[in-house]
Amino acid sequence: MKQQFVNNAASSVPRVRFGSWGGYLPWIIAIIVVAVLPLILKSSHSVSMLSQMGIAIVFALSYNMLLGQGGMLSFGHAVYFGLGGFFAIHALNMVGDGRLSIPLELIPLVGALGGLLFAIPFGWVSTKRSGTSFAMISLGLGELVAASSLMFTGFFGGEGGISGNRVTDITLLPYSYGPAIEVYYLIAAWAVISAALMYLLTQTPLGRMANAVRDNPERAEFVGYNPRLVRFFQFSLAGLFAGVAGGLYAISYELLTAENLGAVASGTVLLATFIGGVGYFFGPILGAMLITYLQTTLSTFSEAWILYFGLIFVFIVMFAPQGLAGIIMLHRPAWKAGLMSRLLPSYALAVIPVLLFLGGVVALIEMGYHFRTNYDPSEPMGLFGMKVVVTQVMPWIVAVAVTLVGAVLCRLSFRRINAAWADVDAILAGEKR
Amino acid sequence: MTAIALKLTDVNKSFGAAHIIRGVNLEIRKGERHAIIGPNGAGKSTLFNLISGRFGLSSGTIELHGKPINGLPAYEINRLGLSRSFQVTNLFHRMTVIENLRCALLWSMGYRYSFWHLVPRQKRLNEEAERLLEKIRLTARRDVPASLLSYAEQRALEIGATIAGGADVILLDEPTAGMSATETEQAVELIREVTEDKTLVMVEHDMSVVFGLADRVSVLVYGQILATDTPEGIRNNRAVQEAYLGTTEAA
Amino acid sequence: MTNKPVIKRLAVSALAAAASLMAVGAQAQDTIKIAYIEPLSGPFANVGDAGLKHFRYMADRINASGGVLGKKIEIVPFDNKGSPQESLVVLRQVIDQGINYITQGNGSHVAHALVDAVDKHNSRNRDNRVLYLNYAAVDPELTNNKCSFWHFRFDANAEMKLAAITDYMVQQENIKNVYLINMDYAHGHQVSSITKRMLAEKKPDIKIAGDVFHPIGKVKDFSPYVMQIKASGAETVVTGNWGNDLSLLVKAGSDAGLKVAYHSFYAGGLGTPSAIGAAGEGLVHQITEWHLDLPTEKNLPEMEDFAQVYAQKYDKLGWYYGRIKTQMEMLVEAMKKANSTDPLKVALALESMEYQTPFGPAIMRKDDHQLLQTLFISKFTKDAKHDVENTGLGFVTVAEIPAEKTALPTTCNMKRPQ
Amino acid sequence: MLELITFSIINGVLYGMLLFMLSSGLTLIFSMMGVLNFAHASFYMLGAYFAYQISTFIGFWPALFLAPLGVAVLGALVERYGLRHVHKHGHVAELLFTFGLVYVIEELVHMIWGRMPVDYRIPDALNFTLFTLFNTSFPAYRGFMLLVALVMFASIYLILRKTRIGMIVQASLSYPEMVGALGHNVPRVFMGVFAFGTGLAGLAGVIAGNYFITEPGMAWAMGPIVFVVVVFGGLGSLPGALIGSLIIGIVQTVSVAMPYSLADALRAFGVELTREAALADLWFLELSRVAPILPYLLLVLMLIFRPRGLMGTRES
Repeated sequence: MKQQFVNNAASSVPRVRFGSWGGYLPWIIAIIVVAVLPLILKSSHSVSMLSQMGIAIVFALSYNMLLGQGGMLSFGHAVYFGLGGFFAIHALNMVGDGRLSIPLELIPLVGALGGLLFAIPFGWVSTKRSGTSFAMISLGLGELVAASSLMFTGFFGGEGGISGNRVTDITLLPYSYGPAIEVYYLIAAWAVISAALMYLLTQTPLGRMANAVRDNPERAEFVGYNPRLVRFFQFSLAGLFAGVAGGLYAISYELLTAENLGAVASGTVLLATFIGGVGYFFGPILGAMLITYLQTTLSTFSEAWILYFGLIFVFIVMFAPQGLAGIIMLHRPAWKAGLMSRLLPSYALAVIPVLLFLGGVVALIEMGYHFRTNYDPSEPMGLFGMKVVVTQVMPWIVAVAVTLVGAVLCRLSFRRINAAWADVDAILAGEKR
Repeated sequence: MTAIALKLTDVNKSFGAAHIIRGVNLEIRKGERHAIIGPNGAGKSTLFNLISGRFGLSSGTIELHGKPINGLPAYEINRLGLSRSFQVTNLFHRMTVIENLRCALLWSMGYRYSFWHLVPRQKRLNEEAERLLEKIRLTARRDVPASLLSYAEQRALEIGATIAGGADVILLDEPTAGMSATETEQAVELIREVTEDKTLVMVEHDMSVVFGLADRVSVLVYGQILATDTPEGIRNNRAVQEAYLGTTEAA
Repeated sequence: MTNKPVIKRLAVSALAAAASLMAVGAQAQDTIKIAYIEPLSGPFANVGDAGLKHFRYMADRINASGGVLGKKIEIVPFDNKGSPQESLVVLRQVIDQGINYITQGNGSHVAHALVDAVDKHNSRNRDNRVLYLNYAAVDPELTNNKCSFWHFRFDANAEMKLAAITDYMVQQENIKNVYLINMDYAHGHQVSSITKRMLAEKKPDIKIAGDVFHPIGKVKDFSPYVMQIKASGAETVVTGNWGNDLSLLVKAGSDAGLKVAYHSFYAGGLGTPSAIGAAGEGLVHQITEWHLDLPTEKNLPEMEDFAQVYAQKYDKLGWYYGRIKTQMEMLVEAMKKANSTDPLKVALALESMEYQTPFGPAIMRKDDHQLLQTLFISKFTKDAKHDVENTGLGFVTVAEIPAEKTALPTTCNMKRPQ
Repeated sequence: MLELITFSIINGVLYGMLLFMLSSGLTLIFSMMGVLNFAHASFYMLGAYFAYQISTFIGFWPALFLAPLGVAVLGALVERYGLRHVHKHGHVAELLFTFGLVYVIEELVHMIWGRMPVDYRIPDALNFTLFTLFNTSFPAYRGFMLLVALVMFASIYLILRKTRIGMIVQASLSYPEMVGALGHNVPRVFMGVFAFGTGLAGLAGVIAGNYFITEPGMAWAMGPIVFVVVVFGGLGSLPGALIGSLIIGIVQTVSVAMPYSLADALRAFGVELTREAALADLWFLELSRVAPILPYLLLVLMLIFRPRGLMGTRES
């Protein structure tokens, strides 16, 4: 293990773009989109999904401050999310019975304080090491806090957790924050503010040195910086923003339990951030939106949503370690040079084979689940609008055939895509007109 | 007697059984350009690593401007005004050239661990970085990631990062290794220009560079200083010739 | 850069993957949906699965006899993995799908989360309210200072059950020192504190030989706890454990040759009898409103057939939750009386309803929505008529407590909707 | 009281040996390929399910050999078509690959065997009382588990120390490039070691599956504790894994049997604390309730003060 183990992550994670998205355009667009979305997606399901996306985005961005920006692979980041949430919900209860008077809009700040308060001691201990040791300490601390939360029932409320009521009569704006739409706008506002602050942090000396320490901790020492302190400050700030996300969770769900600190929550945010793309600031935003969509919407229609989530993750790790953001940014040079027109025909050609292949795989998985977990497998099940009886052999043969045909067609069409990309690269490199 | 910038008193270093540095005593005068030469494996790089705090000493003391620095971590030594470059390019390989230079400037310009200043808005910092970029002639490669630079460009950036912090004692570890004649020419001019009022300690194999730049030269063989003299003195020193060529050359 | 062609070739499929996963719409029918929120995965999946089969059997029977108000009843299962957090996520999905009735029972910690969430939801959205029918969460708080107009409990709470158990224990001469072992959450702590209080009141010379808690659903090997029970010299164990936490405890006890009398709430079903096996002869007691020998003891042939049909067609573990039958039949009654499926009207019709069950009257108390029904303490013995989980043993009633005698005072003053 | 202690120790040793069976494969894989196989507990689960499936057809004893073999073959395929492909993206990508594998394997088990626990029972041949001490009976199956664990430790130790393959594995341990230069097909050695490591986890699954409950959640239950053992014992050291497993096994089992709290200890010194005292939660916290966090406490302390672990050869 000649080099720090996480540093190898750096080789698989492309560099972070600064300023290339310069100007305020992206932020203005974000604010407009966030304001308009609930007017388009009106149903209460969509509003609650969007609120969850807001929380997931803040949490994933705070996680990327560790992995993407600072090169620190943590398996216990949910600790600061959960603790921030517990501080917020206790504050809510104190506001409820008059011992405290904080307007609801500022409760996430209490969450931030909670996250920071624990990120400092735990950060000081874990940033003493880097690479695998750091990852293992973070795993150990995560499990330690999750397990001990069942013992200190005063603060954590044991298995039942702590519940609160967000409808307090102390608010800055004239809203009760009872109905879901008002909560959505509060979360959206905090999400935009936190994302902007986290983006600005990447432009500060600490942010830059966090990247420097990620790339080469030794050289950072020779330009006067103590790598451990850089990691420690970055870790503490990441804990602060995780606490904000926890505070928003407390407002949205009004219940915090030991689960919010546990390994599953830490694992999910890691997967979401990596799928999104750790190398780009907006990567975790994509990852958070995808995971929330899978968790809230797809899970109502398919029991196999976690399998899809796992498969997508393994697929991304194997073929596109830069994540979704990486795939998008891959097209940027071609886009800039107006060469997309060369790529689109080959992409269009590939869409049908890919849909066939994925359709076959999804059918096999859904039928497998229906057969195993449904109480009466012979009951026909809805699949792509058709009625299918899984206890017969025919649907299985069709599904396997579709998958195989799809795979073969994919292989053919991908050759076309590679050829198209070969031209584009050649042109970009100036060899060919 | 001119002030002593760097003083090594019987410095020893061994890795397990291998005794690499065997009692080195060396004094580098303030403002002097001092070259250290010697056959491969003599311990030159190890000596640099000991001075810059990358390795701990087995015994002996190192003083910078009279203040003992052995045992201090590298970043504290750097803050006291000693900056070094690396024989094997050791940069922030995934950050652009300008960002490498800016990171090298941050501490010396007092930003420390600030998360409230916006780097793009710091006028003085950016001007200084652009000036440095000019000096090392990498303006054309400003926004290219360090890993994509050519070998010579990386060596130039290595020098740029070393001098960026405004340290008064500069350690350069084979700055012109692997460079073509013209590139070496430019590098020597750059080194001369930037170390004008500074103390320079350089490890170098290219004798033309050594004799062109150095005020004094020390010869390190098997972890010991064989001789320290002016370039002329070293050229005619019998013991040095023996160590280098193995036989007494017919003068 | 890694080899470019591979990345580009698959770039498209990653984007297409997201597109093709767009969901297929679910079809809506004109049925009365009841959301069944229980663990269908994780350590308590078997308990959740058994309960689901009970509700499906009742729904099929009701629909076979014409449904209610011309509509069919549909049980919609949701997996909450036994967690309060997941239950809130599930509750959102339930509300979004326009379902107005939810039922749950495994885990008072989940029950508290649901009651709290249902209360808040109903106060904030007058148009689609939700009614929560609790068939097994026995934390007394739910019908005392944490009671709610929108929560009805069809199972005797822990205090009522323990009052009956301690009355019975006090009459047994051989009970000298009692060992308490419970799951480490609200329910477990209540069983422990109430039992200690009641035994101290009713028979102070009974000694408490131990009072231990263990994490929920995590302990796979109970032998360390069995060792403690042996070391304490207790001859009786009182436990509120359920599901695997009860089966594994009793299994570890019989493995280590532990000879103690178990007084429990739930030893009679869902795999625990087969875990006990022959070693439990004459030692294991439970308190329930139903057990397989009851129809024969009260000679009610139609209830024999009822249980027979269930065991053959739905779940060979056998009919266990007698109160689910009462709950579903009272709900249908209330809907007919209110002639509507609107939760408010049905709730008003349900409270203070007196319903005749085959084993005596069941009264839904108006001031705390707690159902009073006849309770039976039964013993695991060879001379039972019906074999339970082909262990060669069954349950025989040793004590019967009529409905009104199970009543205890309540501190509930619920906020009633205008 | 003596009886309580002796049996707690015996159970502790048993649980420790089980942890060892699980962690030995992980230590081998880590020291060999520098990969922390997060999916190791999932292969343990697959071992239990394979054994259940095989034993329903041809009985427990053939399953004892076929199930681990099946898991090993699966491990080889995973390494060949998955890990090897990801290797060039660096160690984090490999670790994340195995992390994603945990989700995929758990869901596939849901799909094939369902969410409910499966009825994988102890074979009747072993379902009797081996001996009775202080009128507590010790089931024979636990003796069998102890035996299998010891045989496993001995065989791994011998293979590594005495045989030629062991030598190649040892060599590839520190200098894979050199071993490659000497003409050994290092990728195949890697695949072999990964298969062998996952096979060991499979064997642990076969043994523990019927002792505990075989259900899809068993991977998550054992996952973190295995990492504690491996890191605590020292990354890359087999004896370290053995000692680490025994320490953690005994500490956890004994502490579960000790329902005493700090308040009890103080009472021994005549200091009486009431429930209302400050930090009541802390004083009245029984050791048995603290048991679940002890392994992680040990892990964090070890990582801070001695990152190499008990007998680790090098910092990870």
